[in-house]
Amino acid sequence: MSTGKLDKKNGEFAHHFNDAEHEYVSSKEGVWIFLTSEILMFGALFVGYFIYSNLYPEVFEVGSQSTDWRLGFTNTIVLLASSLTMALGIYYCQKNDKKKAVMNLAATVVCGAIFMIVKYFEYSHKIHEGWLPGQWFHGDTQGIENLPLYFSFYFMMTGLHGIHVLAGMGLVTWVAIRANRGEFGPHYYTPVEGVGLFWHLIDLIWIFLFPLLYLV
Amino acid sequence: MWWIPTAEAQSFMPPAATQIAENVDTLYGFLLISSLVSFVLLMGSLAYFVNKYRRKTDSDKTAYITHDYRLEFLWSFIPFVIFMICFAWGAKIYLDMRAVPEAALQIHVVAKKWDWEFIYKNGRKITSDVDDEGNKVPATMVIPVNKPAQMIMTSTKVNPADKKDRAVLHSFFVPAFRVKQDIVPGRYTQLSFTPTKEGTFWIFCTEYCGTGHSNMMGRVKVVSEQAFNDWVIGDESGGPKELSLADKGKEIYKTRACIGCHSLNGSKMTGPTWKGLYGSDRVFADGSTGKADDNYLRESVLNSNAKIVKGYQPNQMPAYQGQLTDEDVTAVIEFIKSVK
Amino acid sequence: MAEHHVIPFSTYIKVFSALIGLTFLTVLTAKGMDLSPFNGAVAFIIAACKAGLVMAIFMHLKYDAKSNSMIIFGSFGFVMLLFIFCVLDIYTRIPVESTL
Amino acid sequence: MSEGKNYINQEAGLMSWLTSRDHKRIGLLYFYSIGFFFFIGGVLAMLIRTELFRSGNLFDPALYNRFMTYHGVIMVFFVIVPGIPAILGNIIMPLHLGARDVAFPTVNLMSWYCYVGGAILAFWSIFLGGADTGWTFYTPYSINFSGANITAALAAFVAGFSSILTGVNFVATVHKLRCPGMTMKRITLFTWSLYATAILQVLATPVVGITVLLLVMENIFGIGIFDPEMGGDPVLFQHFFWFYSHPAVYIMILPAMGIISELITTFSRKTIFGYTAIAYSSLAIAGVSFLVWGHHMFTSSQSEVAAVVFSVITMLVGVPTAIKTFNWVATLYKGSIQMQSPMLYALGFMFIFTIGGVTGIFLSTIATDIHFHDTYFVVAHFHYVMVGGTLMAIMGGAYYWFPKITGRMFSEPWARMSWVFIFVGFNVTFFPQFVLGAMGMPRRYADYLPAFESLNQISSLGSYMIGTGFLIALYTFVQGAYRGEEAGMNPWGSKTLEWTIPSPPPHENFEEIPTVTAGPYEYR
Repeated sequence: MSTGKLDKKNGEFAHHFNDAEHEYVSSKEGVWIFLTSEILMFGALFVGYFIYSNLYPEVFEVGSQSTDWRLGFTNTIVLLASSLTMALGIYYCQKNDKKKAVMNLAATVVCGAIFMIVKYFEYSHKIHEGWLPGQWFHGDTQGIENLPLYFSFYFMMTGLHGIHVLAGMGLVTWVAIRANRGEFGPHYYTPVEGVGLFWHLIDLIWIFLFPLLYLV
Repeated sequence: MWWIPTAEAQSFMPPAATQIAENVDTLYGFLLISSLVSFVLLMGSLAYFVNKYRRKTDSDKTAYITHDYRLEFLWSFIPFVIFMICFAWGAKIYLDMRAVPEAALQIHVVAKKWDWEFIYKNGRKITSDVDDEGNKVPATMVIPVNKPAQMIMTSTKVNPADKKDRAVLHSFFVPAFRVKQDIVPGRYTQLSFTPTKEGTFWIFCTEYCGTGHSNMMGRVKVVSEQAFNDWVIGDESGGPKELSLADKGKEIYKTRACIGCHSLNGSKMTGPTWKGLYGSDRVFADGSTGKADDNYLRESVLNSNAKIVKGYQPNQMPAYQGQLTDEDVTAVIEFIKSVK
Repeated sequence: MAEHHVIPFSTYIKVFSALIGLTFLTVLTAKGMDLSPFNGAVAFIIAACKAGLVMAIFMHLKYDAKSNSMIIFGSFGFVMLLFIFCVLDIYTRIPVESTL
Repeated sequence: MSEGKNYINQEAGLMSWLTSRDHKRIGLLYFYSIGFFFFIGGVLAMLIRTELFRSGNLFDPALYNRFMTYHGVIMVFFVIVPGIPAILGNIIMPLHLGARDVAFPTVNLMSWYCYVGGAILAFWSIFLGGADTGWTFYTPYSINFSGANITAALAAFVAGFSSILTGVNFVATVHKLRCPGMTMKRITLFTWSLYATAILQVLATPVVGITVLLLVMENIFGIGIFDPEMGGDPVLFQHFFWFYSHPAVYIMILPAMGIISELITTFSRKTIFGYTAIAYSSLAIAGVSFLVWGHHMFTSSQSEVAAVVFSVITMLVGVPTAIKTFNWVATLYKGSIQMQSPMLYALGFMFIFTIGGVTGIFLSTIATDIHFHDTYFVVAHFHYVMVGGTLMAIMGGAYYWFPKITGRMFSEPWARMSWVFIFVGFNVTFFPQFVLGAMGMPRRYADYLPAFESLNQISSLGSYMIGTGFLIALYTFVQGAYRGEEAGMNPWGSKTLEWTIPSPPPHENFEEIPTVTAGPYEYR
């Protein structure tokens, strides 16, 4: 068993691959396959959302009025921007521009943080109003039966998404640190690419969550 | 053993007591024979090959046969056709089974942890009963023979105000009728059948519903139309009676689901038996002891989790706080006193 | 490692602008116009367009091995299956009412 | 690579095992942990049968329900689902592909730690009083705000991650790590079946993940998505649950079918009949299995239309399954059959699985299923498929690859004895349950009518027989691993790649990556 770290930047690769390109392609495919299971996990929640919003249209209509679309809109822009910086982070790795790559990755983390801060204000407002999921709901039901269901979905979907954002921030920080150490270059940026895919998926999910929870 | 007199489920398939059940049995017979034939064919050829082509020397050469598309097509296509026949046949019977007959006798089935309750349109309510020895007699629904009956079923919990308790899934299963339907809290499901034989048949709960699941049995008594009419009239002529306090307690025992968990004959169920309970010494789960006096019984009825008898699970019994009036509780305690 | 296709900087910026534009569009259609009963559908289609852009460019699917596109679209297919069969049940149920 | 070094003695010390990224070592780690759980699940099974020996209650029904629940949870989530892929798949599949390891060795190790994490949660839930929901966690019964339900559901969630990670790993490995010349038409049928399984694991497991997560939230916050009191639909829970749990049945049985293909060819020394058909039928089963989950819900109050649709699609799954069985039998034709113990297991599998398969048709035909649903008929059916099928295959595979994994040979007479006990015991245990089910005895009953007693007693006796059989098998393994004769490179005369390297294999598997020029079963 080989001890010591492989110098992957200069073309070394793990013993069970044929060459570095082989490792890159395989790793990327692995990430994609993992993303499919993420999609199915969120997919089930979306399916639940669609079914219940059809069963109880007024619940979701009144419920979505509790969200402030301007905050959601801000967050959408922030996440889109973070996706851009993430993509640029990879771009600068490919261009072997360490400084700009690190800067872009750091910007991604900052955008993630802004997203979470906005989320924090949204959550605290809802908690303050008593708009909590299910049994904990103690706000005004406005005479609508099962109104808490909307908030169950709201908190489950944004909560799970938020956890992914936090995890993504951690991962991006990790690759940013590694990038700062100069571990990546045009010939080796697999972790940045993989983390990037994960981050874009988070963006992707938000793209669907935004209209569903804030606009419809 | 309270069930022996009516243990109907003795043969390989229970007696078929509806036309649908007979149709199901015909299909079942077809499936049984065709699967037996294919099983014997397959295992027969397997045994034959294993026996005939046993390795003789260590350098045996074998035939190099990679595939035969005609053969493979055949043994994909023939099962496919058989499966489709099974499907169509089964679906046909199923749709007949689910069709609601005209002018069916509607009976409301209320399932709760862990007992059945049958309510007729005239308001007559049937619950479990106890016989003279204190043994439980399962709730017995009476229906006329050769007349369609429709069950309209739902599940409830004893105390709607109890936030922790839930009305759960149950399933209404009469083996003799070959019908089964889950009972879902929060809505109604339906099931219908037209019995063609008189007799008493078991109702089982077949959706797992907790500790008392296996005790949740009921019965269907199919009687002649004349007998059914007499039974209905017999009830209506009875009129309201003035009940003693202990008798009122017994009514509560039967109708408020106490009977699902507390026996009167000393046998252990989900909850402790009521036989000889009053005045007995109790040992609780936390090791403390006490006497089963009026105050203890009152507390246990209203808030069962306050003191759990050793050997029993907490959180099994709904709190009857707000469910029973003070007089009701007194009646229950009087009834417990009477069970010696 | 062999050189990979590097998507030019300008493309990233163009795609980003398009995404922002579509975000404005979705807010505009939902809040500014009354398209009901198509509100949901319009919002969903716009979201799908945005998702397509992100996947094709930001996630490099356009220039990547076809197998990766298949993997990801396959997963959408399976979400659809879950949806279709659940809906098949829920919208063909015949409600039963109490007659007491 | 120095002489005499293999993956077992490459490095010493507990830490070298716990941090190993060698697929063979991880496979063994899984073997020990899954074996441990299998023991617990088996003891629970015998406790269940002991309770059911007599009509009346030996154990408290509340305790019985916990036995029943943990038997299900442990056997499904911690034994049979990970069983073949994580033990034999891990050890053998890279060898079959001519690879040095799986695609992501670190992820592989992570998946084992996820498994251990799930296992710890499962134990923790026992100490919190134990869940009594049944392994299906049906709402609303499972909503009672107890810590045991929360941890038991979380255990399934975490173990699910282990399954997903294994799946991701295997799909990527099959796609990317085939040795030169190893086209998709030349990989072994075991690998094909693992590939189909891995796809199922990746696509189905996340749905049950989110479902049990919602259940956890239901128990903590009462979010009401599956709670009728808050407007939720408990039947939707069943849809979500079975969207995973039906494919999960194929996660259990597909790799077993793969093992059987290997055993049949090796021990009849003959090329497989209909390689393409068997390989594609694995994929067909995997695909169709996503469309049939509603047959678990024929009586659940789902609509009649849905029931009919699910029934017809269920029938379609029968076809590829039948194809496989016929092809195996056809492979025996004009072979040179050697009745070694792995082959006995393979033939036992065919016997039991065929019974399991044909009774499956009884259950996919709606009218008869209405009667059999949730009775012992169903219990017997899925034990015939999952235990008789998967466990027989695991045992057959374990004996078959035992010399490769340990480098030593087990004792054949003892192995045969274990087969007799397991095979006979199995049929004695579960065949009477078909009759019980037809008579109408519902499942998950702690107590039953006296009319059912005699058959239940036969069944209980059989379960002790199975237990004895597994103890004998355990003895055979231990005895073989320490005292067995040196097995040599290829004791069975098999043609697949793992038999071209020393036993036990070296850490790197292949001195030099092989180049393949023909299919895996070239017995000419």
